[in-house]
Amino acid sequence: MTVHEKLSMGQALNRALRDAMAADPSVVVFGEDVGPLGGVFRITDGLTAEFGEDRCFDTPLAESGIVGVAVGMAMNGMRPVVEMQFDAFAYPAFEQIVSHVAKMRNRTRGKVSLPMVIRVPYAGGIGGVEHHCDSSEAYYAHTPGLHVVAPATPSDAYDLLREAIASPDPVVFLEPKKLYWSKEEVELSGRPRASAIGRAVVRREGTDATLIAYGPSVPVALEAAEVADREGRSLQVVDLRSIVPFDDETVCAAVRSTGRAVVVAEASGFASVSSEIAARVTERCFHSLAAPIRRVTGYDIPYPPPKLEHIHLPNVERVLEAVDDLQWEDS
Amino acid sequence: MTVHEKLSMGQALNRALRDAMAADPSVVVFGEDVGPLGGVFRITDGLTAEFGEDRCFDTPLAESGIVGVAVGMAMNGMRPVVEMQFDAFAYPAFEQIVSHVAKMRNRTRGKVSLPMVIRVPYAGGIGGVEHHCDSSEAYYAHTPGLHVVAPATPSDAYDLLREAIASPDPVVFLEPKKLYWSKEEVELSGRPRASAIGRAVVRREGTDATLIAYGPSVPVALEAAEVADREGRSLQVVDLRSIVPFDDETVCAAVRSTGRAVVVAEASGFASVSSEIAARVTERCFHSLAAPIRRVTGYDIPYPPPKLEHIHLPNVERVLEAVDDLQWEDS
Amino acid sequence: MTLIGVDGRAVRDALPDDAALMRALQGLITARRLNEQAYALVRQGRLAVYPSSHGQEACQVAAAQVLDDGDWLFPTYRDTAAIAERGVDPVEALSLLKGDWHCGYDPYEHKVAPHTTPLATQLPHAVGVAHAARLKGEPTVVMALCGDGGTSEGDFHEALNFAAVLKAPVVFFLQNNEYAISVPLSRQTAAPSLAHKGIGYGIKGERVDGNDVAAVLAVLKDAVDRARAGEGPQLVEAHTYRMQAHTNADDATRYRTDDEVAAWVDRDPIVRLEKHLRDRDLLTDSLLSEMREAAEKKAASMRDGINRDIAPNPSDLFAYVYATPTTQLQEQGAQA
Amino acid sequence: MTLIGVDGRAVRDALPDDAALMRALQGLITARRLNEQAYALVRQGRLAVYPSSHGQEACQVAAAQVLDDGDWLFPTYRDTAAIAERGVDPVEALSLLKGDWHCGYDPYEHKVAPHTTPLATQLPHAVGVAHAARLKGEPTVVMALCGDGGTSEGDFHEALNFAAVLKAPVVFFLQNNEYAISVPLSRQTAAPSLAHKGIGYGIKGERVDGNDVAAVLAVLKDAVDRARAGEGPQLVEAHTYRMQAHTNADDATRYRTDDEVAAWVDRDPIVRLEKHLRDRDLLTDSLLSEMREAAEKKAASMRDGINRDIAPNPSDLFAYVYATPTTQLQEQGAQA
Ligand SMILES: Cc1ncc(C[n+]2csc(CCOP(=O)(O)OP(=O)(O)O)c2C)c(N)n1
Ligand SMILES: Cc1ncc(C[n+]2csc(CCOP(=O)(O)OP(=O)(O)O)c2C)c(N)n1
Ligand SMILES: [Mg+2]
Ligand SMILES: [Mg+2]
Repeated sequence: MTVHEKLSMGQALNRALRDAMAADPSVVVFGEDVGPLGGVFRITDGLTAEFGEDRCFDTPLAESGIVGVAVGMAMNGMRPVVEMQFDAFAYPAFEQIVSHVAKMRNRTRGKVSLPMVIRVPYAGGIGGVEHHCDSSEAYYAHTPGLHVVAPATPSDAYDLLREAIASPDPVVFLEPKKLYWSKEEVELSGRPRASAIGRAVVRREGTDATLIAYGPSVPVALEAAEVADREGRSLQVVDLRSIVPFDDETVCAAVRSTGRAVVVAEASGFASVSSEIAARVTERCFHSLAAPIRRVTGYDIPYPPPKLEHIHLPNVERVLEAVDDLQWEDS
Repeated sequence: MTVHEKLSMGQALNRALRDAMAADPSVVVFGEDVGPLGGVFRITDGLTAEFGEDRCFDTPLAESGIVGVAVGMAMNGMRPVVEMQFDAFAYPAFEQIVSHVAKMRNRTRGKVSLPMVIRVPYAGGIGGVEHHCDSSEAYYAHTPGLHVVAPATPSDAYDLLREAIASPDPVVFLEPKKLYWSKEEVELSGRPRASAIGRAVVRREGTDATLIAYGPSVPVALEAAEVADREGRSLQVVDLRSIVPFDDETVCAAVRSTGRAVVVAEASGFASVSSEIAARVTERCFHSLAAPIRRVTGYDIPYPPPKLEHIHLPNVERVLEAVDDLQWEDS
Repeated sequence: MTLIGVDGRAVRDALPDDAALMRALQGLITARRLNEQAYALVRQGRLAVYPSSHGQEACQVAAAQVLDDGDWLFPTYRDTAAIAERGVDPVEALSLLKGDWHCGYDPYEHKVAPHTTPLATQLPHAVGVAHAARLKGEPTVVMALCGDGGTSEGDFHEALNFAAVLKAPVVFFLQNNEYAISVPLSRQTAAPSLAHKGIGYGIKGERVDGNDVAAVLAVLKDAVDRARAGEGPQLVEAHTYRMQAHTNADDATRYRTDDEVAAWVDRDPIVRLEKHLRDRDLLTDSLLSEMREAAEKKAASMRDGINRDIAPNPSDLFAYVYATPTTQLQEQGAQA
Repeated sequence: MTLIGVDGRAVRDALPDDAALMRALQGLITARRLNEQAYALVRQGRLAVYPSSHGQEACQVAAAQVLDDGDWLFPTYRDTAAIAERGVDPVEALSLLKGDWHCGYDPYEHKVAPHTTPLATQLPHAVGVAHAARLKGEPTVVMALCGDGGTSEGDFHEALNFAAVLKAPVVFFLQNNEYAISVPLSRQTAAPSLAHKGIGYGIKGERVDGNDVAAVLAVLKDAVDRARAGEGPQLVEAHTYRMQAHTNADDATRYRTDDEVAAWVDRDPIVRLEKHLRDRDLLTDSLLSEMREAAEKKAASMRDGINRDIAPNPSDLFAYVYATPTTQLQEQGAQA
């Protein structure tokens, strides 16, 4: 039975975990403070009460251990969903993620698969202190063997998380912290829906230029398009949703339709996912491009302290400036 | 007194360490097996004997500890040069590198600087088993606050390492394993020479297209240029030497001079340094480009087992195919 | 170990001398006042967040007071009171939590490392500072703070092991306040105590009543002395309790009862020491109000400093990433 | 603990039964033969590298023989002999070291995890497998192997702590062979023994003579039984010695003397057990040659298998990165 409910992204994620746990007894949730507390962002709220301590439990404070134990549990028939409390606190687990989570299937020629999800509350915009606002997607996206996704809406959060949990591949699930409280009407069928992993979506049609964004930058891109519209410029917005696998088809079709593109992402630009988008779209669409693809990203600096984060984060103004820069006179 | 000596890259690195230790008593070398054994690649050969156990010592087997202790020693007046035994074995130190090594200066507004070098024997082509051949430069290059360099010749190895040790900033020093045994006449003045960090160099002049490479891919690019030359095509080769800081000036001037470019790098291509090069050069040189910048990189797969690595690694054939692809008919 | 019981009576000899106890009381009163002031500033929206050491002041004060000038302190996010006791201006110490800059003080001025947030990562740094000092022949001891939760991290293990092998003069001081956010110690470890964690490294471990400042001072002093004498690293576990929520953003009622918290009110470190000093006629009403005034003055200056609210300089974002900004950062800074 | 001395005499009661000892001898002889054969294959250029367990065969054999079919073994790069003793075809087990593929066997077939190279990283996996089994109500015990050097890694710490808190049925079996490549144990830890490392987690630690297969069998069997009975994780340190260089690529003369190595020849695990069984008239020349023949047959089959040298399939590189290759990988695979 399908119901519609107005949910925040955080609530949608919580609902996805509950529905997945109810549907499949092999789904287990663990990490730091995910039990009685329900996680510092309450994404796991109520799960221990509903499913018991064996299904949702607090662990010792050690991220490499959390991910490593999840690897073992996945090897032995479980579907672990683990939480890293904040982006930068996943770094202690980096070796486990890169050397094992990403490689186990390949290492064993498919004999051992690791159906596990690493949830990472990520990126900035919430006034968090140092180490609480890193955009770490490039580290994961550069590592073959991981799926890397980032929802931008409550509906996608629900669908992507259900799909990630059901996936035979490990998924790094990036939850834009600043969107946890954003609300939307969500359709809940209790079942995983059509695949969103690997599929970008055009969030807004437009003809003059294409904005390519994901996760926390999607609302920024949409707002920029809104403002541009008022100024008489029609911007298309593509939401990647899935960084790996990357949806070349949708993205390239969009860019070819406008001939101009700006990538918007919070992470520092150097050697990043936004570099990749610019490079691969240019490779594929060079002769359709009237101008080079511009990137509006975080600067190549450590994430700023709360009082200065607004300077670092892509905003409407910077996006529109980049759009202006797309050498209109050339076309 | 300046002398010239024919040295392998490994010997040049060893010489750089010795000269730096002799010149500055605050330089200390430590890591796994760097003492009496001289390191598994013998880069630290003889240092304990020459400078004593306080200056070059073996540590417990723990990379996060090694880097973390180096941070503390650098805070307290030393210039630590630590060795990670192989690329993938630096991952346990990832949190220390990203959250501290890269951020300490910024965190303290310049009060605390970390003059330290993290040496990483890196990349493939030596028939190493799993975890011994990772090209991990993207992880470091994406992290603001680190300098990331990779020599391609014994002379550069000597100069870059001397400069890295003398630098007030932390340097991730990537040593292409397969070039350890490559030899060259090296000029040894005993003093650090003119700056190579931040400066790319044109290794070969050419007019038809520019190959951009660094570290282990430089010889591949040079060989490709040699072969192309015989086939009547003139290829220019740029050796970055320094990934961060990036030398936009030299690279862009080179690409503008030919109007075509291919980036060659061993690392998997997705969200990599090669993505960055393609993206940033396109942004800066779009109207000088006759074709999109092509990338010849490792595939988006875990590093292959020894018997299959030749398939993964960029080679002359793949480079020349990419050059052929640069749509000559369009120009 | 306990030296002064909850009733204020000395349970053993070998108390720190009277001056040390009076100094400790001043420290406790100031630390408590700073904790309260910081909490108030959070409520007023002047600080983004504050992890309070309310209840743990005996540990905070003792950790700072046992050190010589040449020693180093390595604090966590919860140890602002210890940082202040060491001499750092509280306004500078609160920069991180106010959101102005990551570290607001010069770590070299008072030999206090930046507040560290990624758990246990400061411990190898502490070992490095200590080892460098030893190589240079300096008599430095490093006091490295860590919580009960932090002991589970790999860096805790690596740091203790390095320290033991290098015989580095570090005192690892664990404030076991029974919780890591919501996770109780029983889910953190199955060890008989955190002090037992030294054994696997060949490090001597001690337990101490963390709400008895006399005992904490004595045990830490002894540990510092031994480290300085070349006996290698020391491990001290203080059993204490976090009286407030993890931070203002936390809801402690989700994982502990009011009764549990109430039981610790009786063990308050300040009440205990006050009683003791009054019983021994060392503390008078007028001395106490002098102490409170001194604390009040510090709190007021902190409040004023925080309220002054000078906007941080955006160009700082680009100035300190490297010793010399790259051309790229110069461009980006100009654009921002 | 030692059960059979270097002279072959039983120093205590409670030996494993005769059949177990005979089975162990067969295991030792086979393991030694495989080690020798692999080394020869390296010299012939048929294997890229081989980290030999020559001298450590008692540990290798016992670790496999104490397990039930439903149990799991988590080996390191040095534990090929244990993997083979568990039933994996040595040719498949050597895939990694030959360079054909990372893991050449199906880990589920004999419940043997892939050889792990990044030190100590297999230990949390072992805990996870054990914990999952416990949740499913299965009586699985996991035998997790680790070297002396590996104990210094953060993952060792995190794994032991998780296991203790979760009461996971894991036996952490440390082969202390005195070196981590060139680094001697004294530079690895200042602990009285590696078995002491259990204390900080609330885990029982045992030491055993690693060249006495009877003792290793007894101690590991006991540990496995206790883990299976719900007593939580166990830690066993076997003191042994790596008779050959770290791998063929290593030059052990740089860090240890011939005399040191020679002293261990007398403690050879095979000689000792042979003596013992002969003294007790359990072993005859003909039984011994049967055993050697069986080992020879295995070695020959391994040699043949390795020499057969079927080229690995390049398309495998793209087929297993994900359950379904991405379109990008399909393109790349087509191009390669
Ligand atoms: C590596 C890392 N993981 C997770 C966190 C998030 N976190 C902040 S404080 C905390 C609990 C720490 O508990 P404890 O060490 O006992 O110190 P306390 O807060 O009680 O002083 C957690 C999980 C972190 N800061 N660093
Ligand atoms: C994380 C990591 N760091 C470094 C290495 C390189 N390395 C391989 S074996 C080895 C020594 C291991 O010693 P030990 O644990 O005692 O095992 P042994 O080789 O003696 O069996 C080292 C340093 C590695 N494999 N993994
Ligand atoms: Mg605590
Ligand atoms: Mg060893």
